[in-house]
Amino acid sequence: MSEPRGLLTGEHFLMGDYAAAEGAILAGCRFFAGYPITPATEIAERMSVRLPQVGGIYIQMEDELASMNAVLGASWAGVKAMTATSGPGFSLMMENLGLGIMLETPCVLVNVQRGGPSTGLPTLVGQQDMMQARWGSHGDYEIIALCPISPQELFDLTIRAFNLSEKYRVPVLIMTDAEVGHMTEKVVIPPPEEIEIVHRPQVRRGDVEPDHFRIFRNGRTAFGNGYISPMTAAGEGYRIHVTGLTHDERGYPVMNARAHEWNIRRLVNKIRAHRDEIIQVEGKDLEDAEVVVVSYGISARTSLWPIELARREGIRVGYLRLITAWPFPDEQIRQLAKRVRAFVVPEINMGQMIREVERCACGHALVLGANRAGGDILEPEHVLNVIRQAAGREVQWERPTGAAFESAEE
Amino acid sequence: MSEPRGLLTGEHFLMGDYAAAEGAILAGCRFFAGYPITPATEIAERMSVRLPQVGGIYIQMEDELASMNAVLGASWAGVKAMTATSGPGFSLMMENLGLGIMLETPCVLVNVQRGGPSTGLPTLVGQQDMMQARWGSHGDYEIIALCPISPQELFDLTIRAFNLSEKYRVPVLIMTDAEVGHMTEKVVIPPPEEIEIVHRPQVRRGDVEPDHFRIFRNGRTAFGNGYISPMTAAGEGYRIHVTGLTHDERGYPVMNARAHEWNIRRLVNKIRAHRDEIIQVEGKDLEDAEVVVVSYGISARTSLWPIELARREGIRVGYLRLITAWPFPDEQIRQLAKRVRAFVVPEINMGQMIREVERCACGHALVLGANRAGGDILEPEHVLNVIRQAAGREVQWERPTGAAFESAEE
Amino acid sequence: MPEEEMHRSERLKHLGYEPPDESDWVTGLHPMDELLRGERLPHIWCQGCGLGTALTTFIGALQWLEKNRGWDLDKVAVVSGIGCTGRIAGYVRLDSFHTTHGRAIPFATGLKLANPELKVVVLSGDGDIAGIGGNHFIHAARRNLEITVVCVNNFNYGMTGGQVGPTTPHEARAVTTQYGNFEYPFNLPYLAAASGASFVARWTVLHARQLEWTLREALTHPGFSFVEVIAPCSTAYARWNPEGRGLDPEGLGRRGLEVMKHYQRVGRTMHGTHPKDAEIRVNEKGEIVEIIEGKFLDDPKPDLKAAIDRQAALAEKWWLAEKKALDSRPRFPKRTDRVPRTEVQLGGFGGQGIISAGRIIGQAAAIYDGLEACFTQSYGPEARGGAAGAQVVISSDPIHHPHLIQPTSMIIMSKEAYSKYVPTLAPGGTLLIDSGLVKLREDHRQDIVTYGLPATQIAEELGNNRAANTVLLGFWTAMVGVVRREAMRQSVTDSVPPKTLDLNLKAFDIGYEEGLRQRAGGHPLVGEG
Amino acid sequence: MPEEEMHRSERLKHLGYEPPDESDWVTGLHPMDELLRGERLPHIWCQGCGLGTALTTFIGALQWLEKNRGWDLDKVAVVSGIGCTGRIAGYVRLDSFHTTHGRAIPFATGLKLANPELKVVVLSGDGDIAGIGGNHFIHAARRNLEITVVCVNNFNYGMTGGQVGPTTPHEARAVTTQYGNFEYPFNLPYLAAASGASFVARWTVLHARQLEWTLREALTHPGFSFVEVIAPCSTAYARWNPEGRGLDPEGLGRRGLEVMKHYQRVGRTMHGTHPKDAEIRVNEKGEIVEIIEGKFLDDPKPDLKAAIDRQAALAEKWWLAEKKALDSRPRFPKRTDRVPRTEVQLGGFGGQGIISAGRIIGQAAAIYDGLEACFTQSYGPEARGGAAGAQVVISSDPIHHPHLIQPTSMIIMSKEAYSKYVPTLAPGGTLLIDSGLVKLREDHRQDIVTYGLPATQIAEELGNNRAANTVLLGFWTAMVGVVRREAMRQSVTDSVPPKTLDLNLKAFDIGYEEGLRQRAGGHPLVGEG
Repeated sequence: MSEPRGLLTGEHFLMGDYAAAEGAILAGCRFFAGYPITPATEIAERMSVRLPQVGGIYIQMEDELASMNAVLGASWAGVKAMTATSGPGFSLMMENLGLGIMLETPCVLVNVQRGGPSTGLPTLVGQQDMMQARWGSHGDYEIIALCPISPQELFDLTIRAFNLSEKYRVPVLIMTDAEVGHMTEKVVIPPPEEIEIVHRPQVRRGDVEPDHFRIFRNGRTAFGNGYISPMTAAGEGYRIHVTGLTHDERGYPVMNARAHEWNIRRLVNKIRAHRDEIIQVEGKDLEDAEVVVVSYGISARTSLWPIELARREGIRVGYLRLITAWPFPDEQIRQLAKRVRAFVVPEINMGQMIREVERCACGHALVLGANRAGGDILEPEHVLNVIRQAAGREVQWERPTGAAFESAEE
Repeated sequence: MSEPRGLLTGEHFLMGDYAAAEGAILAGCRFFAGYPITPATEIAERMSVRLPQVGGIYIQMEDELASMNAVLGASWAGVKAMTATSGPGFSLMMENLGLGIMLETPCVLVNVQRGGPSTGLPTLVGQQDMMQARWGSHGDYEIIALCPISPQELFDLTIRAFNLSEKYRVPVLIMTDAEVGHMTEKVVIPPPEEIEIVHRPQVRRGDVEPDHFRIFRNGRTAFGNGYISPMTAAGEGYRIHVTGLTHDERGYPVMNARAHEWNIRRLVNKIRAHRDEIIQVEGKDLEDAEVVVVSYGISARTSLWPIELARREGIRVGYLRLITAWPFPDEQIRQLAKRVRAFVVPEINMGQMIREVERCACGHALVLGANRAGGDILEPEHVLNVIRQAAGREVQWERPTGAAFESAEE
Repeated sequence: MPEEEMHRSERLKHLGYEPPDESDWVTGLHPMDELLRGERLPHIWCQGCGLGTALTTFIGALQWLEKNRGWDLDKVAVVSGIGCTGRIAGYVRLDSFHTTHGRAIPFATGLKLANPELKVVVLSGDGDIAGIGGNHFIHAARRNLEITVVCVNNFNYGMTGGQVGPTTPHEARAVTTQYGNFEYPFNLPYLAAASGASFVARWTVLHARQLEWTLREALTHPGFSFVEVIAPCSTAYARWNPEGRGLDPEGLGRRGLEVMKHYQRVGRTMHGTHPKDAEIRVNEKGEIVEIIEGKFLDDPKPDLKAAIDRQAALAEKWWLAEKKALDSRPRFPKRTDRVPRTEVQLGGFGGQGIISAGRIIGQAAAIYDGLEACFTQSYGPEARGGAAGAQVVISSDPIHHPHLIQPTSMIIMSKEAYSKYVPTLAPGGTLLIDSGLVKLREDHRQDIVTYGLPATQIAEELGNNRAANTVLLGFWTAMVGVVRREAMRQSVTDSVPPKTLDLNLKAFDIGYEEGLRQRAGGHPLVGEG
Repeated sequence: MPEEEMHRSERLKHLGYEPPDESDWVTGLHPMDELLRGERLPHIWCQGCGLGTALTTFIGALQWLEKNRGWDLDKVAVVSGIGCTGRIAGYVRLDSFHTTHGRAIPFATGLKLANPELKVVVLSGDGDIAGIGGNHFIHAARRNLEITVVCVNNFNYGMTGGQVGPTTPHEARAVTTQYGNFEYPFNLPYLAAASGASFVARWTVLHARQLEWTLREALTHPGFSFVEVIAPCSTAYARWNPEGRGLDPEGLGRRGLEVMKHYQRVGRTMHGTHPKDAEIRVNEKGEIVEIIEGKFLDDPKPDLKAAIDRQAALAEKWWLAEKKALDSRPRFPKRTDRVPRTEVQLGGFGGQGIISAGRIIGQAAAIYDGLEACFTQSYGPEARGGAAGAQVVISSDPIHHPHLIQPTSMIIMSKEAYSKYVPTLAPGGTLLIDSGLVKLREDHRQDIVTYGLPATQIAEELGNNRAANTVLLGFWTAMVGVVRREAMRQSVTDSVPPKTLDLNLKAFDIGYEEGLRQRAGGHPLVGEG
């Protein structure tokens, strides 16, 4: 059943974090730099055992700043690379996520979200870093973020994350959570030949006259297309230079507004121009829906039950799951908003992605959140009652406010 | 003209960064921890000379992580404290900005924005960290961010930032930029008796029976009110405990969803419940406006000229300046949206605060951005033409795209 | 006092090292065009800055290695951080990476580990490497990965205008310490050595030739090598301090030269001095009065990558064992019956194998019975050895809600778990207890069916009390009937250490038979059987 | 080999220190209720963990200091980071701060500097202090601020389940180094000493009494003190490694005890050993075979706060000088004329005082002429000594747009600035050049008015060529007439070093008179006068 190169083809009962590690290995990841943090540590642990089995390198760095940079370094050596963390480490990675974006470096970063801010609830679930995923590093950029709902999807989307990352030369985020990361379910690992694996367009020694090579380029070239430039690796003889400073096609620093416009528009447009290829949503029963539940990750999964209950009550409920949270599917929401009565957005946070739904709904549809601050998944009754409210039905349940809590000892 | 305690009462021709330092000193700041970074370094330089003159402490830390933490430590010693940085350092401060929020620690953080992402354009202007200011640290929270348009306002708003910070027990951000920070203009420093200075509600030795004291509390108490608890300092005899973990009223860790709900709702509601007190906007000619320019910081200032030009063309243009970018003035925009044709949002970024305007406009008014990636302020013609477009007039100017730029050497 | 040259390694001769003639110092060599990005020149450095010399000695060392040691310079990568020195990456015609402030070393670590063929050199300044990047510096030295770190120390943050830095002498002036530096500086060679660096040296740029020789050595050192290069900052640092103060403030070149003369006066070469004694001494005004220079440490020890490579064989062995186990897994005929959502709670204390038992149920259902199964653990603030809980949801349909709503069966192995979980069991549900460990309360629920067996005692009798959970798994399998016996047995087989397999299967079977017996007998401890 | 006790300081006796009797070791003292948060107990630590001892020795030391040295424990603050040790902050009844991972030390730095009355102690683990927090650790040691850092080293990241850490021995096992640790560990006392710590010690928790004595010393040490405490991690580290492997995996207490016995076998007290030799030696399996313990360094040097306090007098002197200058500023009668938006460009190279001249114009307009004035500088990628540019906008109305749109006058002092800026001058605008430095091009613009004077030469003749900018300021004042002469003279007075004031005023007046003359004469170099 297993595969000679160290791949675990077959069916396995795997923890979500482990599934992410196996997805990475199948996607060709051969470098992992990490730092212990609950609830993402199991990804590192799995990688520390598995990577040496497939000829890869696991290194535990001194902190998350270093992990993120080691991943960028490994990627510039031509090796697919990943790191994994949770909230506090995610914040520490923000500075150098920006470097990865500026150097257009393929790599994958998994955030197994827990309750925040600060140290918060290390072992318990949250979906509170969704806006940070989009806006957490200084400066302007676009990012890709994927939201799995199960260990199987953590496996599948980790492969997709590497593929998108390699294709668009951009760090890709997997925004999972403590619930999915620590859950164990069946994961089917297909034979490698059945999986599409994308490798970055890579210029190798001798491919191009070194003087003619440009590490950043706008427009179609023999190796890249659109806004995405072909890449090369250290040691291939191109004597490249790259910098976190605003730069030109050769990667040389150019300190003016014109160069900045060129840089930033390219970084932004290479994602925006390929929205249709990148954005992935799962829709169900949208045709005749009066209310659409828009959600992602564990909250999308748990909303399926209240949706079922609401349908039994005769409410026509549709389901739109954001597999990619970023880029946000503006157009899909805009179109739906014109024909539905309301959106319900369940999230384990105080209302993050709901702001995007509000923005895109343009006032055409009511937008209601089903929120809790974190520490546990949403209760079905809670979501059901917001659906009822959205449909104009009577609400039969009091939403939690936390106001009653005064002290742990009371 | 000057003041005996080391205050510079009077009129001065001051660089914006220096004005921030003087504002801090007048507000009672007696601790600054920083790290060199263009274009914020001058704040540190000024503080390093001035603080020892007023009995304060300047310390240059090993990095921005340390600066942010030293500021929190100083604040818990009962001293008003500040740091200042720019994009890359701001990213590094995000982890411990979260700690400051969780421990409800008064302090002020100045971000003199430059072009990003990554190292970007160290010496040149950007307004690209506006969304990061709101969402840059992991977990859920609310924040206060102020946007000055001149050295005088950097002075004034630094004082206001300290006041808000002390009142609401929350880190307050000053989101200025390289243009305002490095500009030199007249700054009037009033005599201290003319300035309102707020000190945190502070429980001192003997005020309360230590066993009855609660460092975090919901609801009205003798020292705080609403969601804001009175504070104390180390050494006052209360033997307090505070933690970045989810906690109870005494500050003790409590690892469950109920405690998290209580914590996060308090952190969020203490700002949301006081929106009207905190939010500050400057409105002009809004009554009969067909188009309203919504902007902040240097872009608000520079938009006054194109607004004047547009009025000369007969367009009725109003002006709404966000002095507080966060909390965002949802209600003001919602009300305006119902009666204006369009909003124009000039920003030196690829469109950040415009998303909030879009969200609040609810489809009632057209929302158009005037954007450039950074490195220079917006050209008056650019903004003028977007105003024309918003008013349904003919546009006479081509907006820059950066697409033409291929290489610095071409 | 250690003698000069006392610590020289044998590689010196191999590297073409000749004893330096102190009278023959040069401040810079010719630019070497093929290793410079001509299109980027002129550089941004001030007149009188020491960085030109640092750059040319580095290039000289590389060219020497290319010519005399056959190095392929396509395989040399330079990584730098932010600051004046950091700009070197933009001038050398090598693969070069200008990263973020302080982060050159971890970037270099990733580059080198991912492609050990590369020779990776970090070139950066004192603020970058020892200030913001200090943690990466000490950890890289500790790991002893074969990279070379060259730190050009000009005693301040030059690019931002001359702020105090981690190497600014005590009492020296900088723009942020105009009253005098109240901090003490690092001695970088000492710090590097204490962190684990196996090659440590220092030169001022005055000794360009010796610096180049040392760089040749450092670059070929099999481990982490560190070279501190002391260089004048003619614009910022020299402006404030005795070495350059009072000179024509516009004559930057002149100031730089004066600082070089100062180096000539205060420099003292002492090869082999322990780094702790390799001081930069200052007087009470912060003026440098002695700089110890030389190669202080050259002590090869196995580099990180060599240590990593040693693991390959063990990893291969583990993989083969894993593969063999996987390949030997049987397949079972498909189930055709439909299983409704079934929730199982397991509870006990750490070490009883509660988590493991939950996982075994889930794996049996998911892998061998073709059902959906979702297994989760309870985490709490408890330390290890405290309470342990496991939950399994089993169903033929997709499991939307992964948590238990109301469990229908339960395996309980401790008093605490009994108190915590039993109230949540569905009316009519099945409670299985280790009757040797758990006593029923007087007001025990009558609306559930309770069975017990002394699992721990049975396991002890079999020879290992850790098999108690397996006894209860067998008991549960027979009693609840959701997962097939052969699926459970196989899942147990997959999960226990091979040498305890027979014992565990026996334990399972005993539990199973006991389950069948009690169920058939219909005599629960409490409730209707 | 240094002799035991050789390095003991005189404070030993004062602190009630008695030579330890090795046979009389204890693993823990009684809990001291008044210093524990009873409501928070039981603690979260595992059986067999060394943290209980670390906590009680710390409390013991504090109680001794309270009783014997009159310490007010209200003034003791504990700061910790994240991890098992980090939880100590939650158990001590002192002001206690449980911060973020690795950041306890900078938090403590802020606390102590802002209130020097406090005694601030950092208690945290090896991963927290030497892993993620390593940079803060070495910098705090370097600064020698009087805080005490106690690092409980259990050789791994315990709270997250036993990952490899910065102190894990080479070849030891951890959950992320199951094939053996390929990294080398830090020797923390050596690292602390190399960074600048003035008090360095290490004890295992086996030597609880010695540890308590050492903590008394560390807490009263006038500077940065560091104590490493070696403690068993019975759950995670001991599980994988020879010290605890093979023991009943559930007998955590037993495992902890075995590790303590191991400490007894391998511990070796060597006071005064240089930290570089204070090794923790391991064999090829990663098993610890020797732990050097004792107080290694106790070498008081002035603490950071003392150094800061020395500055107060100098700061006061500077402030008084500043105040005097400010108080002596004259007030000028209000202007009543209206000035339209006026844009001035200044250009030259670094060192000519271009920036300073621009600032002087702005200050004159804003402070002494009551106008709005906005002054900005041009930054570019140039190094110092390169191009310099300054812009001033002056107006009676608010200045919305701070950049120049089209300057109406210009002061140009270099060829490069001439080429760069002159094309942007408004038609009819006034160009003033240093005619000794700038030659007009053959195709010089005819639509502007160009005046020149050899300012640098004039300044040289006055005795200081740096006053050339002042000459041109006088020239511009007369020529352009936007800012009043007395306002400019006062602004010059405010801006130049007092000893060059007379010279600068003279330079200004020469320029001014020359401006009046040339303007009256109506003989520009080029254009219509």
